[in-house]
Amino acid sequence: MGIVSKLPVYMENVPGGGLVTTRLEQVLNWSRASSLWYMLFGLACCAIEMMCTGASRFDFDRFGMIYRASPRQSDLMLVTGTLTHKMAPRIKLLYDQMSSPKYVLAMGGCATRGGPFYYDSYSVVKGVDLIIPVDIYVPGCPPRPESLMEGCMKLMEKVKQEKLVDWSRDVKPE
Amino acid sequence: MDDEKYIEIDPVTGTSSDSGFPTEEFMVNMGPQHPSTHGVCRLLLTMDGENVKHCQPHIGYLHRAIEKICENRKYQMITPLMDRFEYLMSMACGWLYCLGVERIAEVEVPERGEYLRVLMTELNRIASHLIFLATFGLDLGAVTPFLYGLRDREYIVDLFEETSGQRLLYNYIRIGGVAKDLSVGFEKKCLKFIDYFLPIIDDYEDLLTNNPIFLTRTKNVGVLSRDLALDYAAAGPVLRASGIKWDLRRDDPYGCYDKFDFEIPTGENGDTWDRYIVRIREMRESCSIVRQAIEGLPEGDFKAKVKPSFKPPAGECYTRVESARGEMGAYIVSDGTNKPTRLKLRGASYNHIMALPEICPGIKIADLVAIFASFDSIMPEVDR
Amino acid sequence: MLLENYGTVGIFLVASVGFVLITFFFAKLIRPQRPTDAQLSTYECGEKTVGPSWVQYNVRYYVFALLFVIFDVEVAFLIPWAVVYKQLGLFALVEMLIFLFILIFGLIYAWKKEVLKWV
Amino acid sequence: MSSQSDVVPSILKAFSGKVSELELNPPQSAILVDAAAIRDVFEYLRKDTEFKFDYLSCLSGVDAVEHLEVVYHIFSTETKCKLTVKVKLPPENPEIDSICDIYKAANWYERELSELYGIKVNVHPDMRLLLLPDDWDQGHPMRKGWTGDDFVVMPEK
Repeated sequence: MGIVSKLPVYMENVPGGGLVTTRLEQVLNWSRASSLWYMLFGLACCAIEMMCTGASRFDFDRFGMIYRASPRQSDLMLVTGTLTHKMAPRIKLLYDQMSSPKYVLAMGGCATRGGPFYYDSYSVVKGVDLIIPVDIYVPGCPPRPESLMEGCMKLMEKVKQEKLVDWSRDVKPE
Repeated sequence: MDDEKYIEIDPVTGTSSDSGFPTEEFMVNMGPQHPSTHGVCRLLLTMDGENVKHCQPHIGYLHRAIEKICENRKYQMITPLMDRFEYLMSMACGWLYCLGVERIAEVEVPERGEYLRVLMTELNRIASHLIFLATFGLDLGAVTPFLYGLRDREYIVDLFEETSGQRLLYNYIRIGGVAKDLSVGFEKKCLKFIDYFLPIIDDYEDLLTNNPIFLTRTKNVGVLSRDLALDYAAAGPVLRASGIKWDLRRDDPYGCYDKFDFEIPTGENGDTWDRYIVRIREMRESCSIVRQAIEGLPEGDFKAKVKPSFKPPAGECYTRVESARGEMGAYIVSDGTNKPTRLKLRGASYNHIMALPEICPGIKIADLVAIFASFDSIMPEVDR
Repeated sequence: MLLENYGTVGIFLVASVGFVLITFFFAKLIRPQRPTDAQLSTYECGEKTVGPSWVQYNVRYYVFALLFVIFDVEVAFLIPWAVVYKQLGLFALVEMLIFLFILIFGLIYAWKKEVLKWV
Repeated sequence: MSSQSDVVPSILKAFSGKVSELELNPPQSAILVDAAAIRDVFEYLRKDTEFKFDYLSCLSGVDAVEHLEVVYHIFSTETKCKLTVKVKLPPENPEIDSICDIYKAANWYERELSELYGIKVNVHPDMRLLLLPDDWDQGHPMRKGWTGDDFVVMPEK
């Protein structure tokens, strides 16, 4: 949030300045929430359900969510499937290469807490949140397209309540 | 420089061999996150310009250690895990595992159970070939097959949801038979789908099969010769496209496939187009098998009685099932306790990706995408 | 009379340049600035890059691009001529044909030199 | 069409000392081969015998606590015959010869065998880690008594 994030500080002492910042926040958040481009990133079975959600019957495009192949142009990382130890550093790199504001939706039991592979498996990471910060968890194995869409709607509500300073420069990048 | 030819281009490798410009190679990762690797497979390509000189597959990004997990699970608890072994054809995985356990424990599956298994696996084969059509078209740049394929797959997924309650991982085939009987009116809906679907396959054929762009992109691209296919133990449509008439449903019969008559489509010279056309024809065969299964469905119960404390005698057995991608094998070793001591799973895509470096030298990277898509290999059966 | 026409061209120029600058500046104003060193690394399907990428390509890519530029500029010259060739009469037609002929001769030369052969 | 039943006798005749018949629960034709003779047996199975086993379907390692087993399942596409070939190996530093020049399909299976079971495969063209992460240093996970960090065993109910 280049200069805009400093706006609320100046606007405080201007009478009626708070109104301007909240209006601006709402406009920015509305534009971000209604065009969450997700990164094409299928790990396992949930990727097939994500494909069906992206296809004509359940149609992600109604939410303005188009799949982008590269992390540079995507705002949302849909982690669909089982994360293994060999894939973990790659996911961390991909997450860093996305430009902020960026969000993560962990789809399915495997991405949330290891799912059916929690016990007895030597190579599964028990949850994606051990690697990258996750905003929304969608339960199910694989979750139905409707529950994936409900997860995305919850994410849109979360994006709409963000403040201008949330993404400002002085927050130390982890 | 001889004046007659300005640049002498070596046809095979595409590099200019005259002394003036020796070209250097560079390495590119067609890596884990790539739209056309259908999952997380990494191909480390040594490139010269746009021609691939050498391809080195790296797998293991989806290695979930299913075999280690199954060594600590009771026999009935393994069937849901089996669906995750190959999630596009999970009926066949369940059948593969139950077939092995039934052979070891001599469990007799009733007639209706066998018919339901054939019916559901053939429907699942159509759904899996539709996903192949979708991703194959998308990789070659045609978006319409993607939308058509997934739209028609939703009909089949509704049928599965009715019988097993799940869209993708059904856990429907259990030891001794199937989980539930068909719901009321399932036969009518299934026949209605088949009547709707057969002309739709002709639409797909009009869209792609004789499309000149599609032909130049796929005709004799990535030829897998007969002996190479056999040497790498390729299976299923990839083997049949190379001209070898080998289908487990006919040559190593299991279940009640001998009661159905269907013919096995094969290709001639094993290129990408043959692998595509073999799958399209297989969809038609599966439709006729589904119709025969519905019409000949016998009465009676659908599952043999299996006690919850099920303990098969000590023994071992290797069973093979014809899945959409090829021959799936399960080697089950039991030592009399209620847990298998070893469950080795073999997927067909494992061998297809092993054979990829043999085809790669000299092709363009766009052809590599087409070849990889024509193998229709997905990562769970490679990494297990 | 001539001056006003340049007025519209001027306004059109200012509007187009202004539009480009505003969109960039506005985006720079809004987007968060959180550059991490991983973010600036090259993206290669989630992997770290292997080997140098500043290598000597095959020369045919450059030659093909050069030929494209030549014929693209040729078309750029054709367009204003094509708009008014009716009023210009026969003389302009012959002149343009000569221009086209020279370039087609260049194309045949390149073809015979096998520059266009793409393997 | 040579039937399935006389596959094993012909092999026993050819390799009298080093091969022995195996009885398994669902009756199937299976032979036990000593580790040293594995290459000649497969050379023979692939080329000389009239059954022409040209399809190596599966190669799996089995950890039967007191010894390790390597099990090959080979089939023939012409004569539709099946054969299970087993090799017993000692649990400490097991070793076996690679057959990936006879059957190209065995390449990755042997790599997997060596990383998951610790069975050293000699003369293998490129022995790298296949399924495990590159920085894996916790031994061979498929062995029976193996435990590693964050390896959670399912509690018995």
